[in-house]
Amino acid sequence: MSAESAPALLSVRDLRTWFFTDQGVAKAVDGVSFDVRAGETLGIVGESGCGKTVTSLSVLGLLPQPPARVMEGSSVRLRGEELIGSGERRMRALRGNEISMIFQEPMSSLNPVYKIGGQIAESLRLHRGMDRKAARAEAVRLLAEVGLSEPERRVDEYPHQLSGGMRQRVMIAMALSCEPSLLIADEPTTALDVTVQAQILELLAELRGKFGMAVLLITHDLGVVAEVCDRVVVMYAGQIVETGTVYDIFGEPAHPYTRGLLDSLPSVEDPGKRLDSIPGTVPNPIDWPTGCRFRARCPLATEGCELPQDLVELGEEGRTARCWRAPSLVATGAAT
Amino acid sequence: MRKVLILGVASLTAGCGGEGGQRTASNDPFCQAVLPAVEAFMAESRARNPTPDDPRYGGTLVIGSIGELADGMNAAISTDYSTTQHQQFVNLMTLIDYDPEGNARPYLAESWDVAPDGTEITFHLRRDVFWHDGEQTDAYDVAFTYETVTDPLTAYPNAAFWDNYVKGPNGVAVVDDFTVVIRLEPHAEFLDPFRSAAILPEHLLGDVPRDQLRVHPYGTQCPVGNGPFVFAEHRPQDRWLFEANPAFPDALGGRPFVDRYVYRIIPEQTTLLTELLTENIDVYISPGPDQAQTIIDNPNLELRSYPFRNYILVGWNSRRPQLADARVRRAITMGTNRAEIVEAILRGYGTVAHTGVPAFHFAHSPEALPRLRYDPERARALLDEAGWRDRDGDGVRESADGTRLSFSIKYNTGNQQRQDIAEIMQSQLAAIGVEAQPQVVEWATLLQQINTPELRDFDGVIIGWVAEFKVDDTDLFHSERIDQPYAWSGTQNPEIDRLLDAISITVDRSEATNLWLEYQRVLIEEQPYTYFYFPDRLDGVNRRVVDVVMDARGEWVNIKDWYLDPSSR
Amino acid sequence: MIDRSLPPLLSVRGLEKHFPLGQGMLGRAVRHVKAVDGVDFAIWRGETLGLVGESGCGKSTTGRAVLRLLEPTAGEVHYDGMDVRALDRESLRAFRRRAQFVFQDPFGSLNPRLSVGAMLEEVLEVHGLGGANRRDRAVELLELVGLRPEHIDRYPHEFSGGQRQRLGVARALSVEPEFLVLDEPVSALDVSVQAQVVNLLEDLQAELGLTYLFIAHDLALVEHVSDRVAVMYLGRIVEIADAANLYREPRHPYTRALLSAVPRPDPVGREQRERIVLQGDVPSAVDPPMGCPFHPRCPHPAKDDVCGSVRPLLEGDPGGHLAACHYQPSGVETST
Amino acid sequence: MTKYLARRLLGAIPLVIGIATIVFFAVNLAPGDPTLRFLAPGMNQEVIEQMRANFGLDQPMHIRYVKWLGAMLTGDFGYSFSHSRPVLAVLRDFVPNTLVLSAVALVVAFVLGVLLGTIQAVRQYSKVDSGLSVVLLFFYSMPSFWLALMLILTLSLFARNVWELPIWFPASGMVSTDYEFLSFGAQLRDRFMHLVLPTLSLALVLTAGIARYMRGSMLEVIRQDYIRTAHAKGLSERVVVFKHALRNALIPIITLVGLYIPVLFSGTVFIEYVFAWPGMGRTIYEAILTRDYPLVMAGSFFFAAMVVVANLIADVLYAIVDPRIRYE
Amino acid sequence: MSSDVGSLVVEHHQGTSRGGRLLSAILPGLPQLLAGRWGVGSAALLTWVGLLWIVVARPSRVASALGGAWDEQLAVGTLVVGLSTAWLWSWRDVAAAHEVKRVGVSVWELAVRAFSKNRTAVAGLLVIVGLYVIALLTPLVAPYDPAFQGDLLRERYVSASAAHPLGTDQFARDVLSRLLYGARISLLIGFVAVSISVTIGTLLGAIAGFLGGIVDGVIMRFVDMVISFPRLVLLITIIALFEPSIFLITAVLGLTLWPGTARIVRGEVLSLREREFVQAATALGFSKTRIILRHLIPNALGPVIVAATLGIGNTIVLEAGLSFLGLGVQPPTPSWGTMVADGRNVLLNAWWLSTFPGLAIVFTVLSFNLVGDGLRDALDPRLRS
Repeated sequence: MSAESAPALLSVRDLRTWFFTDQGVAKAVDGVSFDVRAGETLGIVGESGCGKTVTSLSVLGLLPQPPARVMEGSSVRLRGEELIGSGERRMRALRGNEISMIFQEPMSSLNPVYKIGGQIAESLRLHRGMDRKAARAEAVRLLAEVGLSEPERRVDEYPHQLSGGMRQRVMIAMALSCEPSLLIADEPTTALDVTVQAQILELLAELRGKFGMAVLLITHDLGVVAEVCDRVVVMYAGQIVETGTVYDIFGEPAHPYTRGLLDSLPSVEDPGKRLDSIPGTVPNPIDWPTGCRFRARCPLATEGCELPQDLVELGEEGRTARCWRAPSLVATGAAT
Repeated sequence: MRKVLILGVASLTAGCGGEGGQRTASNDPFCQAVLPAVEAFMAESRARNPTPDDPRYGGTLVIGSIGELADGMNAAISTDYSTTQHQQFVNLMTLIDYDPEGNARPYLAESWDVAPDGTEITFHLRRDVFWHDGEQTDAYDVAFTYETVTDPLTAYPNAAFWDNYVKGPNGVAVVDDFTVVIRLEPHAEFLDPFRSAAILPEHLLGDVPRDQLRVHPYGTQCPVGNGPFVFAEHRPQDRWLFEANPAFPDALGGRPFVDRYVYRIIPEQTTLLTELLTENIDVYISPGPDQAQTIIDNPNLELRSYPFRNYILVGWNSRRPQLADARVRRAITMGTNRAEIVEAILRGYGTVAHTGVPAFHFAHSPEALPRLRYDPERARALLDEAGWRDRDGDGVRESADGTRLSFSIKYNTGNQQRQDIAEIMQSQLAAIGVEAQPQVVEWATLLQQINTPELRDFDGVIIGWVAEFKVDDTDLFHSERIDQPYAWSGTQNPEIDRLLDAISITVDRSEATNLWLEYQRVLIEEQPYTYFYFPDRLDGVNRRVVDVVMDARGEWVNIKDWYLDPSSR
Repeated sequence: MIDRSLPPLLSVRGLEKHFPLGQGMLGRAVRHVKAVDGVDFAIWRGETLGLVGESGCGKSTTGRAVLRLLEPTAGEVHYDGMDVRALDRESLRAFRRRAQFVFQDPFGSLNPRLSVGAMLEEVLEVHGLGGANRRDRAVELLELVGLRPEHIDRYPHEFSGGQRQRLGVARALSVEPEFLVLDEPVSALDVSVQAQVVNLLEDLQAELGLTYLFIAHDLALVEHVSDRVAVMYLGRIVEIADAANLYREPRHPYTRALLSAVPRPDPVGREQRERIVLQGDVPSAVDPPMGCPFHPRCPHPAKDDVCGSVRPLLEGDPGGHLAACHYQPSGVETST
Repeated sequence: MTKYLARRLLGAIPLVIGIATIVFFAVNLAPGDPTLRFLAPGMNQEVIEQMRANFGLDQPMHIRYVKWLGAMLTGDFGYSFSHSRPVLAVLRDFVPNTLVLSAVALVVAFVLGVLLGTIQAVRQYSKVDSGLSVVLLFFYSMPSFWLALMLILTLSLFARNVWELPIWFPASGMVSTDYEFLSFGAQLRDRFMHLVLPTLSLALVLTAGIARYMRGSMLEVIRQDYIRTAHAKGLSERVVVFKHALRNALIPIITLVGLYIPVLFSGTVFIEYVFAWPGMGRTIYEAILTRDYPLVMAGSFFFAAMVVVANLIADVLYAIVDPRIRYE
Repeated sequence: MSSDVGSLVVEHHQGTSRGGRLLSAILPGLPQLLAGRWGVGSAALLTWVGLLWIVVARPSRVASALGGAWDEQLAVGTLVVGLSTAWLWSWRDVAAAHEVKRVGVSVWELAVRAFSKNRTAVAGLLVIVGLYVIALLTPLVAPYDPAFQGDLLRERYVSASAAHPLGTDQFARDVLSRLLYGARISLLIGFVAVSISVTIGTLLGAIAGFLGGIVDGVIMRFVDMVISFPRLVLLITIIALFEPSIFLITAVLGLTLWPGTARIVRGEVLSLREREFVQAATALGFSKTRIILRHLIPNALGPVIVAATLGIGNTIVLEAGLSFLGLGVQPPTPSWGTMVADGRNVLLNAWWLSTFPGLAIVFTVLSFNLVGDGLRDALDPRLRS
């Protein structure tokens, strides 16, 4: 893949999205930077509460403000155009058109009181200016495209008449209706059974090839990341802790957190082997620890970790880790 | 969907009641048969008697009142005051009526003769009175009405009017089409029933079984009268609409001045007052004394006040040991400042009562009677004398055997003035060592408690009477009636019995006056009731209504002579 | 260790649980959801039986029906020689001291109004356990599941998901049972926390000699914790075997598809990986297909009319690898 | 659907009979009877007995109950004592008036409530939100007769006599006395003017409740995933709120139709009384006071039946708004 | 978002010195006010100053009340308790300001915190508490005996003056005093009626919801019946036909209100029954009674409390409505409803008679509704943002 040389489609710099609540300020996303290049699949992976979903919603400006606020200095550029502060009208023109999104819960992401055809057509009429008839025909075509049988009939059905997998296909059809250049998929398969997950992942891969769009995949499932992503961003406590290609991350994890995650999974080779868990719990976003935020749970923590950590470049371009010991960890190839 | 809903409502709104206009066709077969005849006769009469060219003719008069004309124009079943007024003066006619001094004068009956022995009255009817459907009003109608109201099957509530009359087939005889004879035992005020009971059309109601009269559509759906106003429409709980009767005899004044007369039912007094003030109604029947000032203050309105026929009293149950002694009852009366109460509660619109003989009555002469004026000192002395003293120092007197001079005063729910009286009495009687506890009871329950002879579950009760022109206390105080509903007080006084008997048969007024005075003296001594006051009747009237006469006879006495100031129409 | 020569601790035969659906004219149910539709299995003392399947296959209902949290519609449940379905109120209470349940949802399974201490002490009080020092016993239980004594006065909402799941375990253990039904005990938890709880469960099993029925949809996890594994599909067990056998040589086409659909956290060679993607969705349990319930989606090349008409029995080697398929790969003897 | 509705109607019969039975015994066990209304001096016991017989009250209560129930089931509600007419005729006079009043009030209350509730939800915790809350609650907290009197004094009396405004509303009745002589347009206007104060008094009280539910419902809906989906499509706030959120938020509100009908009917007792509106609420109140048993019972029956019908309407609306619901 | 929020909330009080204690000893609440805690501060200060004023301004009344009727003694008791509570609370609050307690925070406490952020609701609560306190203190506070009639000829319908701050009525009685005594009746009726209905409704609703089946069917059909009938008509029917005593009115109001509560509780219980902690209780062998009383009802109580708060307001309004129809509390006992209803005929010339009790009703009911709304928001996490 020639991903490296292509200019960034989406460029996020120092994104900070904070929530101002009664209890205090939750710094859900606290200085996140990454690029999505045209045509690639970038995975953002992390546990719940790490800020991955807030990141994706911030890109589209979909967070309710207040309590959320995208802090000054944050920057989100689409093909060089700054989106933060570009105004609601401009964002509306982009949403569902240039950038579209699918969500975790296919059960609840479709409006239960409208027919699915109408819901797909809505985007087409808004962004493509199609009339009712043309939009409907296009909706039928899109439903066929995402592999729904009998699209002519399905188009007049309500969401509750479809299974979870079918609904996620409808969501995908809706997201693709205006042929976006970027698709943000927020845990698109988490709520689905494995066999259906396999179907959806296959469909996404197929459509991505066909439409040539970039995909920003947000998930907590390391297996899914390993299956479909080109590059990976690992998040922890509102920050990126590691970036790299999917092979780097899984083959040679540089950050102790990434390693811990991988070690928590039951081993395929030795199913009976005792799991290595990460002790403790994710800290509270209102009160992140100072210094390395993973320090309290890190088996390798020593003196020096109480200092704030920056992302450290590790060799190739785009390979970074937020750990001052990462270079030496990678160098020794210490995979515990 | 939403559009349909709103349209549906709109059409409902527009649809109902849209019938408007003329006599509402009730779908009852009786009404279906009768109303076209009325329509035809009225059209014919209008053509025959065109409205005179006089600016006083025309316009719609609106009267507002809190109550429905209960039971409508069927004179044989109703007792309601406003209703009977409409029967007497609006839609129907009585044989005679009273002049302002209370003397009988001809109305439907042109003249009458009384047999020398006082056992027969012969009425000669007018020959120019027609029922509104064109039938002439004749002696058969009178006979029918008399038979109906005296028939027990009818259960006419005022059947007692006819106590001294002969009932059954011998009671009445039709001499010719316009002459009818009524037989009776000689007694005082024997003409009064013919003033109060309106004549009903025999040709329409003659076939109706008497016990079914109450549910007959005649009363509220299509009354056919012979009076100055023709029934046009009745919307229950909303309004009655009457129109001027073009066929009303010229000798009696001809057709009324107003074209239409609307009686509106508005149960809430504040609303009524607002409607009077905003000139949506012309007359507000009987506003409360507290509303009087507002009416006086409005230059367009006039407050009419005049002595009336009702009085308020506190009846004492002399069967109770605390109240058995007349001295105690007199003391209670003297311990109550009735003059102050009249001033305070009625704002001066009323007079203190000493007996139940009202101002319009020929025997009314309070100055000739001893009066129990407010005098707490004498009241205390009287109680002491009767053996009621405060023996334990709690402020309430006891008898020698320890009975406390404590009793309840009951009154019915929803009556502000009675509630006021009870509360003031409680406060004033406490000052003479008498404990009176106001107790409010729902109206029907209260009536049951006091009227049921076996029960008589009360000590004192505040109640009001509307007296007829013929005043008769027999039911209240005669010891023969002790087992009848109205013997509340349980009075058994041979002197009273004797006087009541004498009064009831004394026809001569000057002779009767003496008996009345004697009776009242005994009554004041006995004090079965503490008579409170005769409230004045109040009415709010818009000044655009001219020539209004209102007095003890009622509001509607000369409604046919009212006219609306032409400039206001 | 596990001694299969003894009679099993729990044996289940022909278990059915049907839920009424809607109401007919006279208030009688016309149709039923056949959530569990004839399930047989046995668990021996000290072992862990894993029960896997996709959502709606009836695995949770099975777990509940076994402990009579739901009254079974039909079938037999024998626990240590007792007929569980015949227990009266008193003996049922006694049974519940021996067999306990751990729930999936760490948020819904704890009474939000009771503090941890109150919750545990109540159980002890009801069963007359812990003597005068119930609070001490409660503290002990907390320590047993890896929580600290000072947690005793806290309320459920003050705990993280993993901690709450520990509380659920502590509550189940408070009556000192010998058998636990674990219903998706870790599926709501993050990966790293999952590993903690799984380790705890394994430690407790070793320490207290517990027997587990482990219900989950995560195949890798089930492989990790189970001695034997049963796979359910549409209210029936389609395959049951030793964990190692089942994962190495799945015999039922559904098991095979399921295993191949699991994304693996290893990107190396992902393009070459062969994956069986099933078509369509799981049919409705109201009206399950005739014959083999899996036949409408079955990719087996030999699928034929028999599959659509004859219900295959659970059969296989006497050694314990049983599958309900007319076309099992190795020539196996038919066991009645 | 039809079958479902038929079943619901059948199921409602015991409910309606039950209510009428409770009322029957409450009314009949109470002291006093309808003849007491005819208090007149000298009215003796015989007249009262005859009157009772004329009313059909001379039989023991249980026999009257059985007779009444039997007659009612055949559609015969008997004669009203106080109106001296068949009860059905009385109902025919009053029921439409009450229905007009309550239907208009219901529509006004719902339109206002839904609108204001939506505004409050969309602007949660803003000044508009809390301001509307307090204002609506203010009306909600008023005894309705008091509100009615205040409206009469301000919008009728003071508006005409004191402030001399060009528009003031009549304080009572359904139409003016000269209604028959008005043109059709003027008649419509006249009816409208007479409707304003009564419906406002009835509706303002309900509006607060509806707005409150609507706010809650809307708040829940706008947190739903499909609202986020709608935003993600690039739809404007207005479209998202009024197309995607409103219809979903209305679903739970529909239940209120059924719940508010009894409340509304309770309100009509006061409102019809104050505004002299010839309707059922006032009639049944007066019937209770005069112990007009047949009318009280029939009125209760009517109220109960209307509630049943309203609930059925709510069910039908439910099915229309929410495609997930199919009655079988 | 945060899994551990509850335990992190820590009381941040301004640490105070000896000066604070001294201040608190003289004027409880002032130190808190100075620290910017206007709510608790003003409440304590108002209580202190207000109650002290009674003692200073009406020493003889207080003294005679000590040996007076039970309601007078209750008033003195309230006075003493109120004074000491305000003083002690402030003292301890100041003294304990620097201590930070760190124990579990229950869901109730969380709700209290959420509630206390809602200013209008807190204001409503203060009004209600104030009303109940005043109602208890009435014998000490009211300028006149509510039944005392002045000079009927000169002091009737007197508008506001120094002697009668809210004027007099048709018997020259003091409207303010009657308003104060009326508060007792109205608040009592509301409170007792709602207590009756909440108790019955909660129990029956919980039983119906948890047991289901025939029990549920019977209870809920009855509930349907009562709920689908206009309540007022039922009330009128019963009250009009029997004697309208306070007891009857309260009982009938209470006995017709419970079906709503029962329905709410049943709904809650039905959803709670599916919650796993209830299944866990079954799995642990708990008896049905225990599950209902200890696990279901406490969790279903949130909406019940809301309904009860709103119900008190409703009941007060309804009692006023009954008074309007002449079926409310009967004179001379003053209830607000009776006062409004009685005064309405003189609205045009003695507006104060009906207006002040009317406003009292509106503001009281408004307060109850604000509190109810606040509680709803505080107890229902779905409505929080």
